[in-house]
Amino acid sequence: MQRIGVFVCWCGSNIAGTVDVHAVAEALKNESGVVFSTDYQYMCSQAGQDIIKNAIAEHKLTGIVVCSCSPRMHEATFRKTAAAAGLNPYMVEIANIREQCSWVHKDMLSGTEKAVILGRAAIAKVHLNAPLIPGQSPVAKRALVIGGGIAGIQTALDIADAGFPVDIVETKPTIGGKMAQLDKTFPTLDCAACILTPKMVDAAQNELIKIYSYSEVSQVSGYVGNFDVTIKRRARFVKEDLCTGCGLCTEKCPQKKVPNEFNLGMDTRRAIYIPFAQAVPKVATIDPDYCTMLKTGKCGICSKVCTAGAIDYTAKDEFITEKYGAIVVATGYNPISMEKFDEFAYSQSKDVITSLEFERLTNAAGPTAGKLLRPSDGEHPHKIVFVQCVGSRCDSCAEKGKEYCSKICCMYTAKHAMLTRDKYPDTEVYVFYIDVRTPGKAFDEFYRRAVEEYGVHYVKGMVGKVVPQGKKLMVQASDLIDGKQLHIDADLVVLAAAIEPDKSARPLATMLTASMDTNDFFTEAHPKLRPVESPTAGVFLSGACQGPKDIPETVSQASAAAAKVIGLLCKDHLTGNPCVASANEMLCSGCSQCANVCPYGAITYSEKEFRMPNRTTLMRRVASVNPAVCQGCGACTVACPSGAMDLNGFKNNQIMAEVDAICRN
Amino acid sequence: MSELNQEYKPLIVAFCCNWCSYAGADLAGSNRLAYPADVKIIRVPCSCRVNPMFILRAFQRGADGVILCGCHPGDCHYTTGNYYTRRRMSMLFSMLDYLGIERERTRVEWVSAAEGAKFASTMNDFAKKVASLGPNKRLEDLRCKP
Amino acid sequence: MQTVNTQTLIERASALLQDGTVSAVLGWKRGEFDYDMTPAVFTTAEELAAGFVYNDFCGANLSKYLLKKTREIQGKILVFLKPCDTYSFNQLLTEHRIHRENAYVIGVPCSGMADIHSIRKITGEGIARVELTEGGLLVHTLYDDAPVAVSYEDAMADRCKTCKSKKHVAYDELLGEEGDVLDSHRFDEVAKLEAMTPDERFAFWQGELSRCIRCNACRDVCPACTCEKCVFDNPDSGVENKAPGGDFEEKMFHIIRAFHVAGRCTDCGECSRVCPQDIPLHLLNRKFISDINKTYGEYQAGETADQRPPLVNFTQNDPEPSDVVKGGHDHA
Amino acid sequence: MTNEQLKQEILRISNVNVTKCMKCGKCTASCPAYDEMEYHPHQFVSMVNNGDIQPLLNSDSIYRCLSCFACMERCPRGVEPAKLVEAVRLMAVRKQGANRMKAEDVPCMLDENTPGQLLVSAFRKYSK
Repeated sequence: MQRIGVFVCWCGSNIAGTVDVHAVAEALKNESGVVFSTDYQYMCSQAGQDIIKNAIAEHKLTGIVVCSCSPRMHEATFRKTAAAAGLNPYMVEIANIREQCSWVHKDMLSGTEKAVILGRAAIAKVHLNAPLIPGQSPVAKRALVIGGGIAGIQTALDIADAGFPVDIVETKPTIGGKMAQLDKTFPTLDCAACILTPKMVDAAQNELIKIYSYSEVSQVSGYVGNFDVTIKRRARFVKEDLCTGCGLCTEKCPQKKVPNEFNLGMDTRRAIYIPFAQAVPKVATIDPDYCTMLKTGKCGICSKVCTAGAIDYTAKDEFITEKYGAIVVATGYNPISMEKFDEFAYSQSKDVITSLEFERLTNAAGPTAGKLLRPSDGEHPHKIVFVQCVGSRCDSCAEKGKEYCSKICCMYTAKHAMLTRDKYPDTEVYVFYIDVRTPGKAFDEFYRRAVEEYGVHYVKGMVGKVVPQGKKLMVQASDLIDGKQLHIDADLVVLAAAIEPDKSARPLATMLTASMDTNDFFTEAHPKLRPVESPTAGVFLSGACQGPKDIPETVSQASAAAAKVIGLLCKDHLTGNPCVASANEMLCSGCSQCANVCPYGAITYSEKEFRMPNRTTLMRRVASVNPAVCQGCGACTVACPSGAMDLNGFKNNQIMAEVDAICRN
Repeated sequence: MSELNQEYKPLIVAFCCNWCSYAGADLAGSNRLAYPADVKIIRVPCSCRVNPMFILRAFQRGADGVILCGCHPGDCHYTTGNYYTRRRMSMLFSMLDYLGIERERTRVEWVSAAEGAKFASTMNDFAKKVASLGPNKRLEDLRCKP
Repeated sequence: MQTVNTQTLIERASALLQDGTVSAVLGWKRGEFDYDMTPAVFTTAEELAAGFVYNDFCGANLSKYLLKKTREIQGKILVFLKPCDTYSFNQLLTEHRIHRENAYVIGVPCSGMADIHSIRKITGEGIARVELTEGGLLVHTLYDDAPVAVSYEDAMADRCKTCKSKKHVAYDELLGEEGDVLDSHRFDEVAKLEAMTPDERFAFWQGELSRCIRCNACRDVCPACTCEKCVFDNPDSGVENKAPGGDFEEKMFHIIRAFHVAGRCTDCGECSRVCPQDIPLHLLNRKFISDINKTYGEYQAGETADQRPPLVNFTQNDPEPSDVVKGGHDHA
Repeated sequence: MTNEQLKQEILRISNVNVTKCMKCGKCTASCPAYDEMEYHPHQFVSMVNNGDIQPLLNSDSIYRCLSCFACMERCPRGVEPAKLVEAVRLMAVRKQGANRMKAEDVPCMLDENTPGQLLVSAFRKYSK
């Protein structure tokens, strides 16, 4: 039997004004188990807390009920008070007689009556409370960043800066991501490579950062503070530690006809290659799909020219396993395929290109060495049409494209248009837009400059179709302001393709038990207040994997995610919330209903041996909850028909007791 | 019964999730938005913690109406809890209706932490509807009455 | 009349016992009466020859017995399953209650099982003996000199009259021809109740459920009710009650039991078959099945062994409870 | 009929959700009969939304539309302007005596190059 103390707070006149607090304290004195009951002006004050502490000592209380304001306000305060007096803090229950009683009821009689009932419910619950001790789990002081674009690099640099080791896993042979492919960045027009490559070098040189390029995450288990991750290092057939990045092999390789993915297939590379001059790690990679030696066993030229002896045709995929305390997802984005948009003739004409391809065409390190030339014939285009919102803002019933706004297209299109006019004033530039969206620092000014200073023709309307005709592209479009249909004989058409999360994100989310929205963007723990955390504890989000973002936003989110990771890794132990689910193995049937509803993957099953009558034993499948992963929602407790799954602090019989107490009148 | 001449007051049990609806109820309090004292709130971590047994138990012990409040779908603190609540309660309430129990005695309402006004108006409306049905006879267990 | 005879089954079972494929056979034997065929375990050919029966009174669904028997008996158990029993078998696999490798399933065709409740409705009480003949059943009662002839059709259990499937969804071997999933009218009775006024419905269920004597037969036979310990038997659960007290106890028990098996119930109808008070308990389960089908899309529990039951699943666009109760039915 | 009634009638006939339109103009950009039409596909959507049905009923645009469905095919929002044009045309020709084409008109249009199918289609479209 519990020895319960009841403390009724006046909250000045906030409660005492509509609730007869003396009467409440008196009435609750008669409840079973209550050995002490009093009221006081301000229970949360130091003096009020002292009353509680003294009563705990004097009356050997095993549980207390505070009738006061909302538990959301002072539950933590009173739990601390109890703990200070040597009582387990989870033996405290609050009856909310302010927000949910005195403040909403004007009548003293009904207010007092209700306060007594709420007090009774809390007493009934405390009777069934048990002391709870939060679990502790150690924190592995190493972070994993999945994706080596600007988001991943920034996150890794910030974490390493705080003194924690970080590993970056990148699927490509080099880090750098999309930003490495860009020419200039809006709205300042500084060159992307000039600001990105120093960061790549910093990451490579930082002793705390390990880069696993040409690698992918193949398995994740564990939970916050204790993730076990298996990383697959794909065979690159070049020993990373020996290769000096001299590039001789890439010049001598006889296989010259490999589409160069870094330039989006607009030129070719060799079968052994370094993606670009500033690649990190600057190490060659052999493409097994094209290498003659790997395919037929005849060639071996690269091995012959390599003075460092770095080539290894027998290399195999390797798997390494590492422990991490925190995981940051930074898998980024890709432009969507233009296949379904036949009307723009993307697959019919080489001169219809996406904006990312346009970036490569204008980049000094690109296929045309920075000269804007038509991909088809290498001629200088004189009339360029930019089409915005290709595949963005589509209705789901249109069955192609995405429903969301891709966010970055308005600004990079303005940039492309402006740079084109700047470099080639003889070129006429049209931009077809639905809306120009420029919410960002100095964004609208930038767009206005494109129109006012550079004379870009912004046309409110959409392109209906593009038809290749001889060397020209006939563009039929509407000008909604002038009420005209335009027919433009363009030399080049640039499509602002919608962006979508990288394809690797979906299987990764499954491995991490991190949730995604219908577009495969990762979901935040809270859209406003916890934007860089995933609902899965210990998994953080950085960059465009969470939603379309430009570079400054990506970098801020990357640093924010890093701050969250640092906050986690600083701790030696994680103190869990003890109000988590637990399975009673004697009752559990192992039916898996509970695991189906657990949003955190906290429930696992194992075969366990049970003693049976007559000295026999029985192997039976039972559930167990990992208290470090469980967040205490209780979904499993209702999915469980036998009641084997119960939630500490909100047990079935506790809630039932509250129901009974409320209905007992 | 001695209190025959007294005005009939229904007993309403409201289960509120800790993160949205309980906070919404607190906000209704902070804004002094009145609703009947017949409404008694039980705090649960998430609407998905509410077992149909609790609801039936409340009716059995004399409650006249039971209402469940949770975060709006998509806003669950635990991301998916209220989606399960929605399915479970859809099925349970439909079953109660099938057994001939007045459907106005049960309700699910999504109330966010910012919707103090919605909380109060929901409770006023629900209390009024339940009061108009009169005491719950079909689900109560007479042995539990004094 | 069943198309496969007892002898065929005995021969096949004896062969499998003989060659060591299985170490025991789960089948039916005669119980107290002609119409009471009861589940039984056989371990030798002799036992089979002496007691094994398969006829029109073998309604019992043997899948649930595997749970206990696979724990007791080493080696594989041969089990004879009728089409509707195989759904329960799959559902038990889904819930990891039995292991596939411990069972050897022989699918037996079923042309619908006779039910003593249906026969009594024709002949009245006092049934002493039932003969199964080619042309129909001959029912001898204590009060009539001559046996009463009842056709197989009329003797059929209600659940078989609205049979949902003649197809076996799980088996190692099949005796006889494979059947099809049928277009049954099993929800007609639910719809009839739904069409009543709330007062009529309440009166109907009050009449039915108040007859409950809480014998727990429905729970014990139900292949979805396989909890190690039922919540109603657990003193710590707060809802323990073994014997009925007031009106409500049975209601609570039956509503919660139906809720616990909602989405998992394969609609095998065993609950109603074994009810000594003849309460149409399957109408509770069918209501859930019908609501689930209408609201969340067609779902047949046990169709395969890897399904996720609808009540532990969701979509973001599920209808609101208020809309479902309002009629739930415009949500196609 | 009031503007609102006309609008509801058009929406009922066409089953088009005009509020989905984001005014991009791709329908009009795709329209091969643009020069022939007084009101263009995007205007049909906007004018129906505003209840401006009368001008559409009185305009020849409803007969100039080729029903090629390019606007429906290209619309990123799935709005289906061609169905609106069709609905307005139906509303116009359903009025008594409002047939666009009479049987007597046909012979004078005949010449050896006109496919018979064209006349049949036109007749079906321009009369009730």
